Amino acid sequence: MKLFPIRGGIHPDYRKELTSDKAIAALPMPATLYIPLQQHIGAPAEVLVKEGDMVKKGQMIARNQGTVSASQHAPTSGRIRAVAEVTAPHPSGLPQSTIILESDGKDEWAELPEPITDPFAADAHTINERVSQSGIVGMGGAAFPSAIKLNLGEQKKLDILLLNGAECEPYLTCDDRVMREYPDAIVDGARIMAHALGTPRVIIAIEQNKPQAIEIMTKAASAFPGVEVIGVPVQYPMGSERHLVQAITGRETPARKLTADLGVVVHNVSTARAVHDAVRFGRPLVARVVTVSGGAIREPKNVLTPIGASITDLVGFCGGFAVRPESVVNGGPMMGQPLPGLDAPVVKGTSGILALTAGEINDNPTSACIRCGSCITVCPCGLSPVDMSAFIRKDKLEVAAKLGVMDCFSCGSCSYVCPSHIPLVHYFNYAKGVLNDLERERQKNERIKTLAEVRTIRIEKATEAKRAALAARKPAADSAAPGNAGEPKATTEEKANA
Amino acid sequence: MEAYVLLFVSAALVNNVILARFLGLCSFMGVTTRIDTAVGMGLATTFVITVSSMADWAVGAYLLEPYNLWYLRTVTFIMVIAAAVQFTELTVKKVSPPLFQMLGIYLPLITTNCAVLGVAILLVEHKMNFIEATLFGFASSVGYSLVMVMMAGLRERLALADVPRLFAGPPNGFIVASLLALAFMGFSGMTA
Amino acid sequence: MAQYKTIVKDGLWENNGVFAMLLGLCPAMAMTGTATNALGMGLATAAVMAASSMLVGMFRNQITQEVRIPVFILVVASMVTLVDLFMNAWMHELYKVLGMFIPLIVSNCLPLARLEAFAGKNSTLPSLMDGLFMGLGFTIALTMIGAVREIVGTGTLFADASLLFGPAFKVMETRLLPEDTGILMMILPPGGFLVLGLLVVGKRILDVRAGKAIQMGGAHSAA
Amino acid sequence: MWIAIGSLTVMGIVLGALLGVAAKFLAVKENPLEEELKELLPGSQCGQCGYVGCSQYAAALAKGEASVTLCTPGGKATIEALAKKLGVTADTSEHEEKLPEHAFIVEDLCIGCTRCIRECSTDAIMGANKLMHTIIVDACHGCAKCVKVCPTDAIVMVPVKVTLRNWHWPKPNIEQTHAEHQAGHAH
Amino acid sequence: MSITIANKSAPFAHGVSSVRKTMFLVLLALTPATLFNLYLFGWPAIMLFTVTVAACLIVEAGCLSLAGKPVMATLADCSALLTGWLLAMSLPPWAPWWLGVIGAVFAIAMAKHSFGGLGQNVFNPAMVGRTVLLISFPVAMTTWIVPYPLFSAGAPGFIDALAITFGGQMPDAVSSASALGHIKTELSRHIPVIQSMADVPGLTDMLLGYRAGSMGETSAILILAGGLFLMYKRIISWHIPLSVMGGLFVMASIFHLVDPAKFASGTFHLVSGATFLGAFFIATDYVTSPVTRTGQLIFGVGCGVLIWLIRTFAGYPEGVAFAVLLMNALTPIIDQYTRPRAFGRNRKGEPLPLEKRP
Amino acid sequence: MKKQRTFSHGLILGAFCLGFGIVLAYSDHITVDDIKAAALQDRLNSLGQVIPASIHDNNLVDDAMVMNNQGDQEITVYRATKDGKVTGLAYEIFGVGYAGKIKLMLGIDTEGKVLGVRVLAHKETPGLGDKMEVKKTDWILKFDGLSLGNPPVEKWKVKKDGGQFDYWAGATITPRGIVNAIRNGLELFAANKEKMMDMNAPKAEPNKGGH
Amino acid sequence: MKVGIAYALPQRQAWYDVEVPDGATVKDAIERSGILAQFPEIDLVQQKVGIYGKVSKLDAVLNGGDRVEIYRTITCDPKTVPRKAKAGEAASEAEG
Amino acid sequence: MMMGGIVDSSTDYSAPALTEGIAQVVAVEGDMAWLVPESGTSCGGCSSAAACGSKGIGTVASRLEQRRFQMVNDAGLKIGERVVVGVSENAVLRASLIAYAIPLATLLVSGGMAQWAAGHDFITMGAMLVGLVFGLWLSRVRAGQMMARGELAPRFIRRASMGETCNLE
Repeated sequence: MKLFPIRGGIHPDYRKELTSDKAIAALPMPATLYIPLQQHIGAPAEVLVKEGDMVKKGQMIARNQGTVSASQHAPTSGRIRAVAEVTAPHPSGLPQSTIILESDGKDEWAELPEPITDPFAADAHTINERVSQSGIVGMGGAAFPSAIKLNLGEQKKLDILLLNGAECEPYLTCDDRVMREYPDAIVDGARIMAHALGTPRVIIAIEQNKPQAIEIMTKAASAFPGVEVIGVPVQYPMGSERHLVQAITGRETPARKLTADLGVVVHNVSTARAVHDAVRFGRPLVARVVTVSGGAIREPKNVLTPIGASITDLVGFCGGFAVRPESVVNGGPMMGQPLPGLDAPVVKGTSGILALTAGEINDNPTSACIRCGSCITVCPCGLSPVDMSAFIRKDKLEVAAKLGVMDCFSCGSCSYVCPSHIPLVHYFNYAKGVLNDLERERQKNERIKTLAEVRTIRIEKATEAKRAALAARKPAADSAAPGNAGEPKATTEEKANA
Repeated sequence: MEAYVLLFVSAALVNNVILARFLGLCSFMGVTTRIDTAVGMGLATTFVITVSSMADWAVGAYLLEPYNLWYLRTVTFIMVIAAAVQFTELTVKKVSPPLFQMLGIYLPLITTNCAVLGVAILLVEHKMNFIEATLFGFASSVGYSLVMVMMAGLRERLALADVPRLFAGPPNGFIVASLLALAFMGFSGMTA
Repeated sequence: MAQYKTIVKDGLWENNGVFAMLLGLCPAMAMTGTATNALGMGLATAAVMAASSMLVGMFRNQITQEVRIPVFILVVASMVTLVDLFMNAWMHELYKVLGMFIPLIVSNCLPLARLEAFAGKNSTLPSLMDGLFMGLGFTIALTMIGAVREIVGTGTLFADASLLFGPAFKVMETRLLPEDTGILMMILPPGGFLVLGLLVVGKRILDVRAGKAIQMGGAHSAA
Repeated sequence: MWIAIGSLTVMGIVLGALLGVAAKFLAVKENPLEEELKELLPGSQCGQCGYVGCSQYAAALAKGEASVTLCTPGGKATIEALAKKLGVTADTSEHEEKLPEHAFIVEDLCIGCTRCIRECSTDAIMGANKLMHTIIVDACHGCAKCVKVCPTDAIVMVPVKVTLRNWHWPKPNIEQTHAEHQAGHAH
Repeated sequence: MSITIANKSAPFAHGVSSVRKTMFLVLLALTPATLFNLYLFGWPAIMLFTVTVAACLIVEAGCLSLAGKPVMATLADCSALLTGWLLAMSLPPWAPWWLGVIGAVFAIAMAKHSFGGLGQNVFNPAMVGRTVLLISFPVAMTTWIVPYPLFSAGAPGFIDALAITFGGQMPDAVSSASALGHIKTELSRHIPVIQSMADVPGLTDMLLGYRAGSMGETSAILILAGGLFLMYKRIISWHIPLSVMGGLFVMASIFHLVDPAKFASGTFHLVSGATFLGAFFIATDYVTSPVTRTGQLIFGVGCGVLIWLIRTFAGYPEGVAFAVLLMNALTPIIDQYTRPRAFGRNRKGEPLPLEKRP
Repeated sequence: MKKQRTFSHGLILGAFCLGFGIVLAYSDHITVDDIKAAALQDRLNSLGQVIPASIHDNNLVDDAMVMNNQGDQEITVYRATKDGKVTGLAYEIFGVGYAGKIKLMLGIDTEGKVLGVRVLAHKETPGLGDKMEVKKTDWILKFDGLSLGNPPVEKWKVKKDGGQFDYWAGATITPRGIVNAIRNGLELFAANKEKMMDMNAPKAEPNKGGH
Repeated sequence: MKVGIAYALPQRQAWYDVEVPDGATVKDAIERSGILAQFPEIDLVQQKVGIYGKVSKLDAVLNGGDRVEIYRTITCDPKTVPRKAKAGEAASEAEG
Repeated sequence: MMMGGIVDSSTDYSAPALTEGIAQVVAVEGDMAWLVPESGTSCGGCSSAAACGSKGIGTVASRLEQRRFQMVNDAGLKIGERVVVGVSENAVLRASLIAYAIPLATLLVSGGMAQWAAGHDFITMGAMLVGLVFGLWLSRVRAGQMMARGELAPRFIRRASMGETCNLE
C-alpha cells in the first residue's frame, strides 16, 4: 500500500531494546490500590461506594457522570478504606478524589455482565453500551473515553478504523508486547469496533521498527479480508492521530475538525484488546500493560499492572532504581508528564513509567536562540516554534496564539532538536494554560456582566411594580403618608434582625 | 530612458531620503514599530510626495519663477503641501469613508514630514523639469517607503530581543538605522 | 522667576529637544558632519524658534483651534524665510553650506512641537524664553553631535569656523588627530545615527548616575 | 511685491476655507467617549472606585477628573484598556495583578441577615432571612462589597483554588535554570 | 524516595546538537582554507589574523561583563571566535593591526551586543565590521598584495611582518588589485571586460587561490570544500548557498550574453571575490538569515542579485558584504511572509475546507 | 453658522498670510541687494582664484558670454580684459568623479595655457576623494601652466593609465575625472577660440544663475 | 419559560437553568432540574425554599427568570455571634 | 493523562481575518449608518503624533472623529444600538494600497504614456490629471467591491448582546 509523507518529525534514540524482547510480567497484587475518580478527559466519575464497603474485582465503584466521562471498577476484591484526596499522577502534584481499596488477597471476580456471544450480530448501541460500562478509555495516553469515539458512526459516514500501533515514543514497548502476545484479541477487538462504527476497513498501522509485531499481526489478520496491517515509516510523531491518518490516507485533517470528518476513526491497539475483553468476557478495564524502563531502572520490563497500583510498587517490582533518576516520567519521554513523586497511582492512560538519568535526558542550560530554524523544519504541525516562543517569552501571548500555539500538540520535536536547549514545549504549555485561563475568565466575565444586568432589570421591575401598586392604592387611601410608603420592606426586616 | 532609470535609482536607493538625506526621520523613528503601520504611512507619503512635488513644481514654474518670488518658496511650498494633504484627506474621504476611517490618522503627520518639503526644495535646487520632478518625487518616496518597511520589520524583530536597558528604545533604533545606512552605502556610486 | 529657571533648565538639558524628546532629528543628522555646521544650523533654528514662539505667544488668543496648525506652520515658515534671507545677505559663506537645510527648519518637528506645547498656551515673554532656550538646547545637542562626529571622523574640531562665522573664530579651529586617521564612517550617514544613538545612551548613563529613571522613549515610549 | 503679498494671502484664505470645509465634514454630533469608557468597565456597579457606579466613574474619567487606576475588579487589563482609550500612561506597577479571589462565608458566623445579598450585584449569594447564606463561586467576581457590610465578619475573601482543572505550567524561567545548572556544575 | 521536583515540561530527551558544537563545526570547515591562506600570505597574515580574533574575543568579554552576563560560559559558545575569524578572513592579509581591532569593536560591540548579544542581532556582525572598515578606511581596505607564501623567496620574515602589521610599513611594490577591482577600474576607463580579463589570473588560479585578495576571497576550492562539509554535517542546507550563487550566476550570465564587453561572465563572478565565502559561510549565518526554506531561497537569490548589482554598478568592487547586510535588513519581513502552512490550515490560517469524500 | 465658521477660518489664515506677506516682502526688499552683492562677490572670488588680478582691469562678470560646451551644456565664459584686449578666460568644466559630477572653474590665458583650476562643487567622499580641494592638498595647483601640447595629449592621463599626473592612494577615479575634465576644457578652447574671444558676442546677464 | 434552580454548599454549588411550562410551581421546577439526584441530602420537607432571597412555599407559582433557591439553616446562634466593631457597623449602616 | 486545562474554547486563535469589534450607531442617514468603534484603533501608529508636532491632531476627540465610519444599514439599525462588526486583519495594508497605490499608478502610467506619445509637459500634466481622476474612480470601485465582501471595512455581523464587551486585544 502506498503511504504518504508527513511533515517534519525527528528520529530520536528509541532505546526500545531495553524492554521489547521481554514477555509481559504481571505485578503481584499490591495491598493497597488508589483509584482516582478521574483518569480520563472529561468529568470525574461519581462514587458509588463508601468507606468500609466490600467490593469484588470488576465491580463498578464509580459511575460516569455526564457525556464525556468514564466509570471506574475495582481492580481486585477487597475493602474500601476511604474516598480521599490523593496526589494525582500529574506534574502539578495536586491531589484529587481517589478511592482507596485494600486488597483482600482473594482477587475474586464480581458477577460480570453477560458476554456478547455474537457481537457481529449485535447492534452498535449494545456494543457501545458495553464499552461505556466497562470504563474503557484510549490507552495510548490521551485517555479519551472510547465509547464516545465509537458513537461517531451514528453522526458521520466512516470508512476506516485505524488501529494505532505506531508507538513512536522512545522506550515504550507496551503496545509492541501486547501486539506480539495478544494478536488475536486485538484483531477481534478491532473487528468489533469496526462493526460498531460501521467502517468496512480496518487498518492496523505499526512502525517498521517492530518487525515481529508486524509479522504476528499480519498473520492474525490474514483470516479477515477487511483487516490490513501496514508498516509505517519510523518517524516521530507518527503515532499522532492526525499524522497517522495523513500517512495512511494522504488526507489532512482540517484544524478544529476531527479525523472522523475524513471518515477515519483512530483507536489504540491496547484499546482494541480492552474492547475484546469487555465484549467477549464482560470484563471491565481493571489492568493495563505498563512499560517500566529508563536508564535508572534496574530491570526494565513490561508489567501487567492493576489500575491504581502505586508507582513505588511498580518500580520496586522492576528491581528499584539502579541510580538516582534525574526525572521520573509518566508516559513516553517526548510527551509524558514528569511525576512529582512516586506515590501517585498508575491510571488507565499510563503507558509507561520511565526513570531517566541525566545522560538520557541530555538537558543543558538554555542559551540564546540562534534562529537556526531546526524547530520549524521538524515541526509536524507546520508551526514556527522559534517565533511563538519568542513572543511568549515577551508575554505577547495573543501573537503566539495568532501564530498557532493552540494548534501545537506538544509533541516535543522542536525542544528535542533545539541546539540552544530552549524549553519550547514548556513555553507552549504555559501559553496554552494562560490562554485557556483567559478564555475561562472571559466566559466568566461575560456571565457576570449579564448577571448584573439581569439583576438591575429585576430590581427596576420590582420598583416599578411597587410604584404601580402604590399608585393604585393611593386613590383608595389618599390620607396615607406619601414619603414613607415606598420604603422597601427589607429595611424593617433588617431592623428586626439587628 | 537610461537617464530616468538612473534618476530613479539615485533618488530611491543611492541618495535615499531617509538614510542619505536625513529627511523624514521623525516618522522613520516614530511610525516604524509595526510593518502594516509603516506600509500605510509609506503609501500615504508616497502619494502625497508625488502629488505635491508636481504641484510644487507647477507653483515654482508658473508663479515663483515668472515673478521672481523664489524667496517665498518655503512659505508657498509648505502651504501647497498642507493643501495637498488636505486634498488627499478629502478625496480619500469622498472615495471611500471606510478607507478614510482606517488611514485618516496618517495624513496629518505628513504635513510636518520634512521629507515632503525636502523633496520639493531639492527638485528646485536641481532645476528639474516637470517629468524629472514627478519621477524624482515618486522615486524618493518609494525609497522612503522601502526604508520605512525595512525598519519596521527590523523593529518588530527587535521588540523580541533582549536589548540592554541602556540601549532599549530610541538608541537601539538609531543603531539599527545606522546599520541600515551602512548597508545602503553599498549603493553609492551606482549613478556615477 | 522660578518658572524661567525651569524653562532654561528644561530647554538646555532636562527636556532637551534632541536627546530627551527626539525631535528635530533631520538637521541633527544632516547638518552635524562638522561642529561648525552644527553650530550654525543650531543657531539658525534657535533664532527661528525664539521669534516664532514669541509671535505665537503674542497672537495666541487670535488663533482658533481649527487653523492652529496651519498658522503655526505659516509662522515658522515666515521666520525661516527671514532667516534665509538675512543669512543669504549677510552670512553668505554659512548660507552656502546650510542653504539647502534652512527651509527645512519649517518641517523640523521641534519648533512646531514647542508652539503646540508651550507658546500656544503661554504669554509672550515665557514663550520667547522657551523658544530661545529650547533652541539653544537644540544648538548644544547639535554641536555635541557635530563635535563627536568631526573629532572621530576627521580628527578636527570646528574646522572652517573662521570661514563661516568670521576670522575671529579662527581660535576655535583645532586638530586633535593627525591627518587622515579618522574613522570616516562617522561623518557619513551611518555615523550620524550611531553618534546620536550613543549620545542618548550617554545622557541615560548621566541620568542613572543622577538617580533618575531612564526616560525610555521620548515621544514614542512604545518602541 | 504686491504679487507676493497677494498670492500669499489668497493661498491662506483658500487653505483656511479648505480646513473649514474639512472641519464641517468631520463634525461629530456627540462625544461618545463616556459610553465607550463605560463599556470598558466591568459593569458590576460595585462602587469600589469611590463613585456610585460604573457610569459615574466613566463620566468622571471622560471629564479627566478620575484616575484610571481605581477599578479593582477590572484588574490590570481594565486599567490598561482605559489608559489606552484615554491616551494616558497608567502606572500599573502599584496595581500588581492580584490572584483572583472570591468571597467565602464562614458558616459558624452567618446569622442570615441578608445584608450581603442586597449588596451583591451578581446574585452570587444565595440565602434568605435567618437561613444560611452561601456564595455561588462561579458567579462571584470578587468585589468584596459583601465583606464590608457583613455585621459579623462572616465573609472572607479567599483565592480561587488551583485544581487539576485549572492548573497550568508556569512560565519557564530560563535565567533560573541557567543559574541552577551552574550551581550543579560547581558540585 | 525523593526525586527532582517536576519543574520542567516534556520532552525528556534531547538531540546531540548544541550551539557550541554548531559553531565548532563551522570553524572546522573554515580551517583548511584559513591555513592555506595563512601560508599563502605569510607572517603578516598570521599576525593580523591573531590580532583580529583576539580583539573580537576581548571585546566580547568586555561587553559580556558590562552586561553582567557570565563571561567564560558565553565565550565558550565560540560565536565571537567565529565572528572574529570571518572578519579576519575578509581583511586584506597585510593590513595593519588596528584595522582588525576597530573592525572587532564595531562587529562585536555595535552590531551584536548593543542588541543584546548572541541571537539578538539583526545584522551579520562580521560583515558590519568589514563594511565599517571599508567605508572608513577605503585605502587600507583595498590594498591587496600578490601571494608571498611562507618561506618563499621574497616573503617577509617574522620581523618584517611585525613592521608590516604593527608598524604600518607596507612595502610599496607588492600591492596589486583584486580581480574584481581591476575589472572595475579598467571598465571606468572604457576598457572592455574581455580585454581586462586577460590581466587577471586564470580560472584555475582563481579556484586554487593563487591570487591577490582577502584571505577569504582566495582559494575558492577550499572554501567550497568547507561548505560542502557543512552541508554534509547538516549544519547548513543547500538553499542559501545555491540560491546566492544561482542568483549571481544567472544575472551575470544574462548580462554577459547581452554585452560581453561591459559585463563579466557568470563563472568569473562565481570564482572571484568572496562569492564562495559569502554563499557558504556568511549568508548562511543562522541569526541573520531567514528560518524557513522558502525564506532562505528568497534571501539567497536577493543576495546573489545584489552582489551582482553592486559589483557591476556601484562604487565598490566587491558587494558581498553590502548585499548580505541589505538582505539581513529584509530578513524579518521575509520571515514573516514565508511562515510554513500550519497543519490543517491554509496559508491564511483558516482551517482547510472539508473535502468531499468519494 | 457653519458657513460663517468656514469663512472665518479662511479670514484668520488669510490675515496671517497678509501680515507675513508684507513682512517677507519688505525683508526681501531690504536684503535683495545685499544678496545679489554676496552672490557676485562669491563668483568673483572663485574667478579670482583662477585668473590673477594682475592680468585684467575689467569686471570679469560684466564681460561674460554664454555658449554651449561639448556636452551641449550651457556654460558662461568669463573674460578678462586688459585695456580692452582679452587676456584670459574662465569657464566651468565638469568631470565625472566617483560619486557624481565634479564642477570646476578653469582659467586659461589666450594661448590656452592653464592659469588655474579650482573645484567649485563635488560629492566625493570626504577624506578620500576630496584631495583636489586646495584646502587639503596642492595637487590641483600642479596643472598651472600646462596646456594641450604640454604635456602631449597622450600624457594627459593619470600615471596609472600611462599619463603623467599623480593620483592619490585609494582613489583613481576622481583624479582621472579631473584630468579628463581639464583636457576637455582645453580642447573646448582650442575648438572655439575665436568665438570665445569675440568681445562682440552677446553678453550674458551679469546676475543670472542662482536664485 | 426559563427559571433557575440553585443549591449551595460551601464547597460545591449548583445553579441550573431549566425550562418549565407556564404556571409551574417551585416544586415542579426542583423536580424537573434533577438537583435532588445531585444532592441526595436535600430534604424538601425540612429545608425551606424561596425565590431570590424570599422564602416561599413549594407550590408557589413561578415567573420567568426566577431563581428557585433551596436553603439550609444557620448553624450558629445569632445572639452569641460577635459583632463587628461599632465604627464598621455605623459605616455599613450608612451605606445600607 | 491530560486532565487539566480543558476549556470549551470557542476561539480559533489562529484563524485570520475578521477581528471582531463593537461599534455604536451614532447616526442614520438614509440607508447608511454612521458608527463609532468602541475599542482602540488597530494601528497604534499615533505614537509619533507628539513627535511630529501634530499633537493636537491626535487628541482623543479628534481621533474619535476620524474613526467614525459608515456602513450600509441593511439591518435597520437605530441610533444608540451597539453592533458587532468584523474587520479584516491586514485591512490597513489593503486599504492603503487601494487608496494610494491605485491612483498613483494610474497617474504615473498615464503621465508616462502621454510623455512618450506627445512629449509635451502640458499634455503630460493633463494626462496625469486624467489618470489621477481615473485612478480615484477605480479605487472607489475597488473599495466598494471589497467592502461588499467585508474585506476592507468593518461589516455588520450581529447586534451586540447586552453583556458583550469589546475584545480589547
